[in-house]
Amino acid sequence: MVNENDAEASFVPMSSAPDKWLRKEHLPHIWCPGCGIGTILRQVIEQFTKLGWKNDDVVFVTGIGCTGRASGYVNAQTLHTIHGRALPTATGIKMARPDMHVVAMLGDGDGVGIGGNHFIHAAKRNIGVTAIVVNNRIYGMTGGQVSPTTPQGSKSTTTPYGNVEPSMDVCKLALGAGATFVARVHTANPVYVGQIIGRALQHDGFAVVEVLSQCPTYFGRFNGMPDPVQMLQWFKENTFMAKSPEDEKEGKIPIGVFKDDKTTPELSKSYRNLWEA
Amino acid sequence: MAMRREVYIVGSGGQGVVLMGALLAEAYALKNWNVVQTVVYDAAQRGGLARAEVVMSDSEIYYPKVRKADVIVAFAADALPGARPKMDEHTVILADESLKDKNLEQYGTKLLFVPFERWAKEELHSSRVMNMVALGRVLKTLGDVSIDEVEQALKERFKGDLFKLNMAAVKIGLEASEF
Amino acid sequence: MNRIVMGDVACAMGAIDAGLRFYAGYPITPSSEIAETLSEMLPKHQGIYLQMEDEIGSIMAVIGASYAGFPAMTATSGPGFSLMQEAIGYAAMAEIPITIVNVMRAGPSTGLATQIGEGDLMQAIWGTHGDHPVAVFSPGNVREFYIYTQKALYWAEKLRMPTIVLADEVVGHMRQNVDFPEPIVIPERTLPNVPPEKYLPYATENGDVMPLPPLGKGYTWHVTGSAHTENGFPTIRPDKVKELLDRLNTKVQRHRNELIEYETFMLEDAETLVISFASMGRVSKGVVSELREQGYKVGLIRPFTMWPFFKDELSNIVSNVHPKKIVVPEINYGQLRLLVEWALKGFDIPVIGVNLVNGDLIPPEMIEEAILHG
Amino acid sequence: MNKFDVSVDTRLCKACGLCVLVCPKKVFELRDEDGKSVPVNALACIGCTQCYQICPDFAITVYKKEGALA
Repeated sequence: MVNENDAEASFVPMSSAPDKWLRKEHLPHIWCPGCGIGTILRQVIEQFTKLGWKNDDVVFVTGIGCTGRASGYVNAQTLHTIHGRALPTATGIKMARPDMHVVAMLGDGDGVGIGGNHFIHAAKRNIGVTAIVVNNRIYGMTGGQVSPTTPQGSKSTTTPYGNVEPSMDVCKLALGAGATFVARVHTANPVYVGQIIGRALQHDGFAVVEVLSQCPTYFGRFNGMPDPVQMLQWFKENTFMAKSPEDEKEGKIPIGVFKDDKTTPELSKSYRNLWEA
Repeated sequence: MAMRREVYIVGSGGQGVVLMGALLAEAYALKNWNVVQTVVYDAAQRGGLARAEVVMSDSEIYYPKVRKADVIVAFAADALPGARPKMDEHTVILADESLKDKNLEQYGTKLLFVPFERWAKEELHSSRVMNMVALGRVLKTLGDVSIDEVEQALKERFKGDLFKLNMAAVKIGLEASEF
Repeated sequence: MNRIVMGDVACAMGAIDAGLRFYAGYPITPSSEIAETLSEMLPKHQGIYLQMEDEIGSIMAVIGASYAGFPAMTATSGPGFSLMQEAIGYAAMAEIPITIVNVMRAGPSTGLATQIGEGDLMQAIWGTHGDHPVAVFSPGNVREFYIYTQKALYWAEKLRMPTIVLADEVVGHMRQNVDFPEPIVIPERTLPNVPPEKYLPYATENGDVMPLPPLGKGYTWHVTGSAHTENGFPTIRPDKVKELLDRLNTKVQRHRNELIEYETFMLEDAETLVISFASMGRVSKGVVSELREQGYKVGLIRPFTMWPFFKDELSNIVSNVHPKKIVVPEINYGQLRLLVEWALKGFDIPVIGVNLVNGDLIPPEMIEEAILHG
Repeated sequence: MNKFDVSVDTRLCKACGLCVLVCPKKVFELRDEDGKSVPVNALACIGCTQCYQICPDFAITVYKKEGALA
């Protein structure tokens, strides 16, 4: 049935996020076909839009590596820093300007490898930074070497016989170090990724969202899942909703919000109490 | 001719070597002399070697360390061998009496044993202020600074009872007769 | 006002008087008193003190805070300075103003943690990979530590680059009575004279890089340590890369006349010229002064700016004074001497090093010996 | 009349096929020459935005008809 108002009707994009938050002139991005980083970045900017934040009130900080390139595509105050050092940079920014929304997007190498100590101390300080850790379980930018989160037994260009070392659990590390918001999600459910990132962005304190993400080019190809579709399928089949990263179920990976503590004071604000004294 | 005074203080960490040097410098600064204090200490905060060198001059001080000491104060003997190049026949060594068996005579300078620690303990019930007793004794030896000037220097650092205690200790050193 | 101040404390006071708002650091002898003093003073001046987990975290927090509009610095000693090198290169490339104070101690590695050395000169000038610009200032006494901390902060902001203060253990730890001069104040950030959509963060304005806008004023731009064009985004275009790196490397030279400072002392008729920096500069001045009193024709130059090096100025002085030899006392094995030899290439004048690294100042007698018989 | 529309920017699409995986209405097909996604069946779009949410390349836009009576 044709509506008589159709002459004035027009089709508009369902989301204004890309127009508002992407530096479209820099697309296409550098990531491989099927890489999960773009999906996660999409969810981040959707949340910026939902929260109604202004572009110049958001400081988006990255380190080095595949995830490090995310800052170049976000229409905000962006810093592409050096390897592993996004969090101390973000800490300095937040301390100087508590009114800014400071978001750090880290890879697994950036976050808990070379930058592991900064990660621990950002959590310990409860600095008001949202740390989105894109965990693709491999060093992608440098050609597929083992990372701190590569599962034991998995192949990489530097673990040709399978990874001998146990892998690191980003969420347990964050909890142990004192992060006040800790969650794990995966890219096979992008809307849930967005919901949790949205909560993390609004959290007043150090918030960690570990996003399990696919690297079909390296991790997938070396470990029997060269198609991103296979990797997403794997996430669906090998994860379960849990309350704690310690929860166990048939060797699967726990997913969910593990901590949401709103009582611990945030550092950039509590430091300013010294100013009044 | 420019006047230059050089004092070298050696002891262990925790004996107040650095503070003593600082107050000596401050007392001279109140007379409008130029003063420089440098320190050398071990990694250990307590018990390790500590040295303070204080140079005071009525003209500009270029070399900030002691070249030939007018006075060496020794609370411990360990650092003295290293200080030998900074001594000459005019150097007065004021050593705590506890160092009597350390063969300090070998340095061949004017050597005096003074009971810094014992006086501090006996008269003020605080061996901690032995450095202030020594400060008084050094000022007496050098003879440039009046008691009022030391008092002013101490007042800028200490308040209340702490000032009284430290000032009393300095007086013990300043008023000590030769023995 | 005449008061007794420790060098490290004077550095902190200088920074505060210049308008410092942020310090992040990691304790290391002999610089820790700077951190201790600033941890007390900064909150009283609406500023932030952070003790970070290491030196890399410290300098990155400083970069972050400076980017966010707070004049910022850190202080360290040799081992921490080495850790900071990569980030110094980042600040140079990203053109974010920061100041690093290095209170030098002796020897490589842990060396002599509590004693003087002057072996970080080359590292201060050429420490990071890939060839970058810095300005390096070196104080020789407590008053100069106050002054050159301020100058370093000032020039960092003015030229949007890392600047370094190269002090040493004796300068840092000595207490001296001192009369501070009027402070040099860090310039405030102002909005660019173009609207946000026209703003190119790495374009030039009168030959210098555009001013950094304060955050939250509509200007959103990208900062990267990768080679980039005027708009801040990475590029591998050879012409654009060359343009950027040429500009970074010439901006220090373009301001060399304002940056270069040195002191000359009794140069007239000098047959021997002594050139010395940091604490040894001060010691050497004493030796020259004494020898002049004894009738020897000896003069001194004490550089305060170690980079850009006062190459032309030195060469002019030598052309006018005609010294028969040059003596360079320094607590390392000849780093300043190399620069002097480079500056005086073409002059047939022997350059004699006086070098001793044992944790102490080089004794005046050794310098005297080199001047009279070297 | 359909209330939704969907487009793929082939300049941005990298032919990963994730939109094909998530679309409940089989809107997309990967074209033969380069494997890039084409919304061959855009009329079937129900506006669930799953393709948009997952597309890692910012290539997909889902449109809603505005101004028309529901």
